[in-house]
Amino acid sequence: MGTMEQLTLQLRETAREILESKKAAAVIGWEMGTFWYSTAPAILTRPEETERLVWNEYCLNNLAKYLLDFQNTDEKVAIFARGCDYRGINRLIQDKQIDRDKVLIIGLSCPGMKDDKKARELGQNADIPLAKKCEECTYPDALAYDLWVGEPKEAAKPAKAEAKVFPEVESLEQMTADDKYENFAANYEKCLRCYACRNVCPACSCRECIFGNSSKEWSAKANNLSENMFFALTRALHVAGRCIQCGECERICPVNIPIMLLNKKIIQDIDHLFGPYDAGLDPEDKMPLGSFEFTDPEEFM
Amino acid sequence: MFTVQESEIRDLLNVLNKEYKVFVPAKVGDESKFVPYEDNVEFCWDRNVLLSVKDKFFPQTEPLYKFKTKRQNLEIEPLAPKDEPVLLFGVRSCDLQALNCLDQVFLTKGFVDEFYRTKREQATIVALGCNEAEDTCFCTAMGVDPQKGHGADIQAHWLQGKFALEALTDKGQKIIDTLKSYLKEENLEVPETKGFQLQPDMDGVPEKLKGMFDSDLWTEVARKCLNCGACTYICPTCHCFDMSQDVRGEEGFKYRCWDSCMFEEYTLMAGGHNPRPTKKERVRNRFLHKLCYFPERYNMLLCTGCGRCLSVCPVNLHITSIIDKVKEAN
Amino acid sequence: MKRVGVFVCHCGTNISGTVDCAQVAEAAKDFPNVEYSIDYKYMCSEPGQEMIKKAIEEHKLNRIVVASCSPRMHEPTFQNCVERAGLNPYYVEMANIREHCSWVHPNEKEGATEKAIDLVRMAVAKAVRNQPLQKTTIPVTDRALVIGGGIAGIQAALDLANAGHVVDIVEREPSIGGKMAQIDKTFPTLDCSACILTPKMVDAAAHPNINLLTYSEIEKVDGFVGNFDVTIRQKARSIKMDVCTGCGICMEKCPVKVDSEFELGLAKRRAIYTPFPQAIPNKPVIDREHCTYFLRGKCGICSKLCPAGAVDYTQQDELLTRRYGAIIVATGFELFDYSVYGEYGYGKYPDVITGLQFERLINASGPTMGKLQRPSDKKEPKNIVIINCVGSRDEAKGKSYCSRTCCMYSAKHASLIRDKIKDSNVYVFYMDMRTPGKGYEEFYDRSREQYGTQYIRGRVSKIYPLNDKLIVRGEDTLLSQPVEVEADLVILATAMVAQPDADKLAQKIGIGYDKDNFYTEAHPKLAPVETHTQGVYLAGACQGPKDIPDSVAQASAAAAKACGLLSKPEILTEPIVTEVDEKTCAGCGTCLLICPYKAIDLKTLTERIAGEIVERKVATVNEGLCQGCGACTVACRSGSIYLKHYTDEQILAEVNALCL
Amino acid sequence: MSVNEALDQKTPTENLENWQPKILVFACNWCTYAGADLTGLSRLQYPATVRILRVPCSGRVNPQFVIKAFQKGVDAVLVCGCHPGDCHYTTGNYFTRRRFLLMRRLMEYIGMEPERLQASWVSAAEAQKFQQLITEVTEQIRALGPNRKLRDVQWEQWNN
Repeated sequence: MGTMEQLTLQLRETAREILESKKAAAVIGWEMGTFWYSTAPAILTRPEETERLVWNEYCLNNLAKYLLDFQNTDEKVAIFARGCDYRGINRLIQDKQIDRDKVLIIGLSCPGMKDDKKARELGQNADIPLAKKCEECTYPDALAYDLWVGEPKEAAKPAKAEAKVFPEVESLEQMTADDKYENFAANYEKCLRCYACRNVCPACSCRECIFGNSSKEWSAKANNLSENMFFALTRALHVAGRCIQCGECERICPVNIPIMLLNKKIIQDIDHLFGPYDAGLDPEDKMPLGSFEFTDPEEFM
Repeated sequence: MFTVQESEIRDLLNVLNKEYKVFVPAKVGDESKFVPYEDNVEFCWDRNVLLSVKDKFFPQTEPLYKFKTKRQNLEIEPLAPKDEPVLLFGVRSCDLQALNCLDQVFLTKGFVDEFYRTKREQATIVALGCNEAEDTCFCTAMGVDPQKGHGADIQAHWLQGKFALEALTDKGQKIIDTLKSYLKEENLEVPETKGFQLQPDMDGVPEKLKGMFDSDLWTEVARKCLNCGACTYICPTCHCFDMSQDVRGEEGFKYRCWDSCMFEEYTLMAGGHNPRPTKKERVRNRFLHKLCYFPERYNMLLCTGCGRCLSVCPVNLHITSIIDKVKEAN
Repeated sequence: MKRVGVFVCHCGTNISGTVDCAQVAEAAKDFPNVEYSIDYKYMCSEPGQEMIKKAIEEHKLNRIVVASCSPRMHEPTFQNCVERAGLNPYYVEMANIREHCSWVHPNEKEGATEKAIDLVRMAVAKAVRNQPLQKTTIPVTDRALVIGGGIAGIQAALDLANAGHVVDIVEREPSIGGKMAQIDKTFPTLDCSACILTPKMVDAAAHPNINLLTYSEIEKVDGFVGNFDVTIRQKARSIKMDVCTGCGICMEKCPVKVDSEFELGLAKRRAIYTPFPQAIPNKPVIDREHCTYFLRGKCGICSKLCPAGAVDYTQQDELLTRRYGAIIVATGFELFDYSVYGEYGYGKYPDVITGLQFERLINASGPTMGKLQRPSDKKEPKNIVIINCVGSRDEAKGKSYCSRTCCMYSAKHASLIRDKIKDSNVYVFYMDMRTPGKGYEEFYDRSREQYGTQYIRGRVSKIYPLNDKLIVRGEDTLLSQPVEVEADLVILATAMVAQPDADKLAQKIGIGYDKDNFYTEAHPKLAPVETHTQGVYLAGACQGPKDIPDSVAQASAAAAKACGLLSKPEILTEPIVTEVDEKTCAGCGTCLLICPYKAIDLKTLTERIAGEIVERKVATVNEGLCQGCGACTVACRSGSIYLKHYTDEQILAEVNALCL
Repeated sequence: MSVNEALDQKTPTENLENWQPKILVFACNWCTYAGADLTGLSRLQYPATVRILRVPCSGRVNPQFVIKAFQKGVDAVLVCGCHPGDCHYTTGNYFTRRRFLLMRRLMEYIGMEPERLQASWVSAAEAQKFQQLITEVTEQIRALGPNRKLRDVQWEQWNN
């Protein structure tokens, strides 16, 4: 697509200018991967490296969490941000892991990325569908930015506040208890406990996770169905009210577990119980589980 | 060489299933792995399975012994390994070479791991040649012959709708003898495996790596790594493990479970010191172990080019590009 | 090495009646780390505690599990016992095998014993993981707050002030005095209520250590024992207190007449008023809801006429925040709203009045200057009926409890009427005459023999008007025959209930209240004037219906307790507070959002990580403010903030022990 | 260990005839624990299937304890605390309410029968309510039978 090639050049130009003028110590973007359908996050520190930057239909990785590697430097860091990266950045600001004035956000209008696994199967000239997370995307563009690459667009506004409903969650809810459990157990029977879903997630910002820490007696290192389910449910609870629906956990899971089914259920319940809430839009707003209302629904009288 | 029609492979496997517990490569949902053979199994012949046979010999979680403490005295009850003759049908050359690597670790240099050894001896392996490589495959670059499985009892090929079997050991020969009624003696020409997109040049890389401990290649390369354990848990040659116990009151089981050098806790010392504190050290360690330390100790690469880590790595940190970068580095 | 001692109590037969204590002790022997296990008749007794001390020395025990009653009752007892034996008190764990086991499963002996064993196993698992905790000290502000200026509040304030402590009394009404100020005579001595109360009111007003904050309410209570930061709303009186001389001219000339709350609707008061003549402070207040100046901006007579120029319409409510070491709640009671009773006329008959209204009618400074007359036609009543237990002891429409004082003040009313109107007939309908106090029975006898009150044992079924009389129909159960009285006046002895906003105040202070909104004492026998919130004490009817002698006694008890607290510059606090593991804390600040006491803050930590000097934010807990609720520990995903004595590991150990 | 093994596996330790439901109650020290004490003081009876675990506030109950309890073989978990507004720590139970409104729906969503995780406000004065609550929950769980979901069966597997 013409414009994406042009944008790539603009991207590189912007990045080079930033690094040369020392406006930021590093620029975070995407570069080509090993195959035509794969890109990789690129964390560049030298101007000449910016030639590696690319903007195509497979820039799938969420870049926000790489800002955590720059917590100890006091220089600025520039980052290319689609809607999901922007929400990831706000997530980390809300958890006080980075501060806004140390991040130089370069906004990009995201057309929605293609599914790299399907691309590998179908080949280069087939018609490749959008990635699942991009199909359901509600915020393709960053809501606020310092720079913008491509034709300027007025910043996207937060969506109309109404409680979200996810069809796959609804259909799962109709099943009988045993079927639901069978489905849930079948998914987490496969889990390898490689923790890729945790390490990619911008809502998981702990210094030391209870799952990587045998001194905490929460979980055993054994890989069995029960421990895997405890990990899955606990992580879902930990990112409750924090998940920005970037879908990365589900996308990169080596054994393709539909992790978002749990997160979407909690997002849907939060919207219906405590009022519509989109994580990562504004670091100042109250986290659903970090606050309460006297008028919260009452079921335990 | 003896052949059997692909359509009759199920009967052949049923015969074998009487004597051995037969595992076959199968598609299970979006993944593929070795599963016990049943009639409704959906075979996966066209490409290598995602989850290798590693966990058949070195399970992710394996109880080693049961213990009971009563005040000061301690009773230990070793757990007898289940003796269950197993037949793995359709193991690819890269996975067999990986098994060979595991053999070095678990069976040689004076350390014999009983649990691993019994499973290894009880296993009969039917290797399967690859007709076509996937885009992530690069076994030839790592010195592996896709058409000849190392240490297999029978070498099979999937050609023209038939399976050609060729005994490599007398155990293999005995099996072929028992299956005579299904087999037809004929010689098929084994084609060369085609479709390799990646050909990393390993020449001189292990020696060069010896001097590259302090190179800032590792800082550059490690920036994008998430430090998750996906590559290590999917890799057929990774063999690091940790010990833990499942305790109930004063009884418990001591078990072994996979661990990953990518996890921070892996090298966390008791006092809180961590010799590999950041992900740069961990990424460096992973590739040095595979391409330098292991060859130095067992003169054998700890990477067989199966390409699984290329397909699962979320950030495209591929060992092939590392090898290329090492070659380029001055 | 953890060496646990298990002590199973029989509690006489309270526990051993259902739970096989020997079997529990036997089973405990082979729990992990249990070195010694015994059962005994009374663990909390002297010999019982002695047994624990001896066992600690003999078997070198360093964890103690007592399976007996509720820890809410005897945890301090066993903690002190263990402390005397040289062991940290927090090595004690209790298994509640009485209230939660033997008393509730009398017919399931086998199940109860098995449950007791489970509970002991859980307690042992927790005890093994308990850490020694040291009590810390927090400063105590030497100032007390008394909420409520009735007799109980005044008495408590006087005792505290005389003990040398500064006291603030916060009273909602324009004057202190409370309900007692409305009463004419008091039983059993029949001496005049004002003669007992007003001197105390004057003492309270004059006492250098006592500040009166009348016409004020509690807005907010923060902090904790020794350091209660209380915000008090001083409602605008529209009068400059320091200038006003209390001459009363404004009260005469004010054109507005409204029902006087103090006179319970039997008389009027002006918009600018003092509730009653002996009010303290004896300075008026402008009722802004009815004063024409505030309603329509006209009039202003009182400010024109005031010789001292004390009237100031511009005054606004003031919020005052002060720190107190102790709080005594003495907010008193309210009368039951008898309009729910159709049989007594739904409160619509003017000549059916409450006991308190009768007190006003018969009171010399009351609306009728003490002349008893019917509110309807001002005539002197001849036949008077008093009905007891109106709203009390009535599950259906009233309160389930007995209000303790009605029998006595009905007898008092009967005696006063018979004494004032010689030829009057006084009938008292009662269910049971309850005269529990000293001289109470004799007082009741006198009202019957000497004053000739006619006591009818039975309920009144109906009252209905007939020309100017009230026909009172009831039944005399002793003679088992119906009774009908043509009454001129009916006095209802209505129940004592909690103040309508009692629950709101309790929630502000953080103290418990029961189903009738009376405040809950820590323990009826062990701690009758304390609450579960350390530093908050109770006095008077707000804790439950009681008469003046009991209220005064309780007020002095509460004052004594408060003195115990205020007399020390600092006190020991529960060390069950949270702590932060700075190594794993990421400084995300989620715990700050949760803490109701603002006890957590973020501080900057400088340390070397991988060779670099790095500054990062971590959470830090102010041990004084933290009350140990633990809500923050759940919000902390990495478990970096943990609650000592209730850590994740300790609770998980109990859960795991449950399922061994 | 396949999924149906987890499902159709009879409770390894107890057979079904004399099976007694094992119910864990998290009771907050100021209200429900005191309410349970009052139930005892008033000699009100309820089945001996319940084990009460004392916590300072219902706000201290981590939903992860609930999952752990089911892993270890508890048949039902009850989280009890003060009525909103009564909390001794003023706001503890408001957070409990939000956490367990979500947790109950999540557990039902993964297939846990809703009766197995319940929450209820029981004040220090509501002895009757506590008795009725425990009796009711016990009947519900007796009807449902032992819980096998989320159960950690590794111990039993390694044993035989």
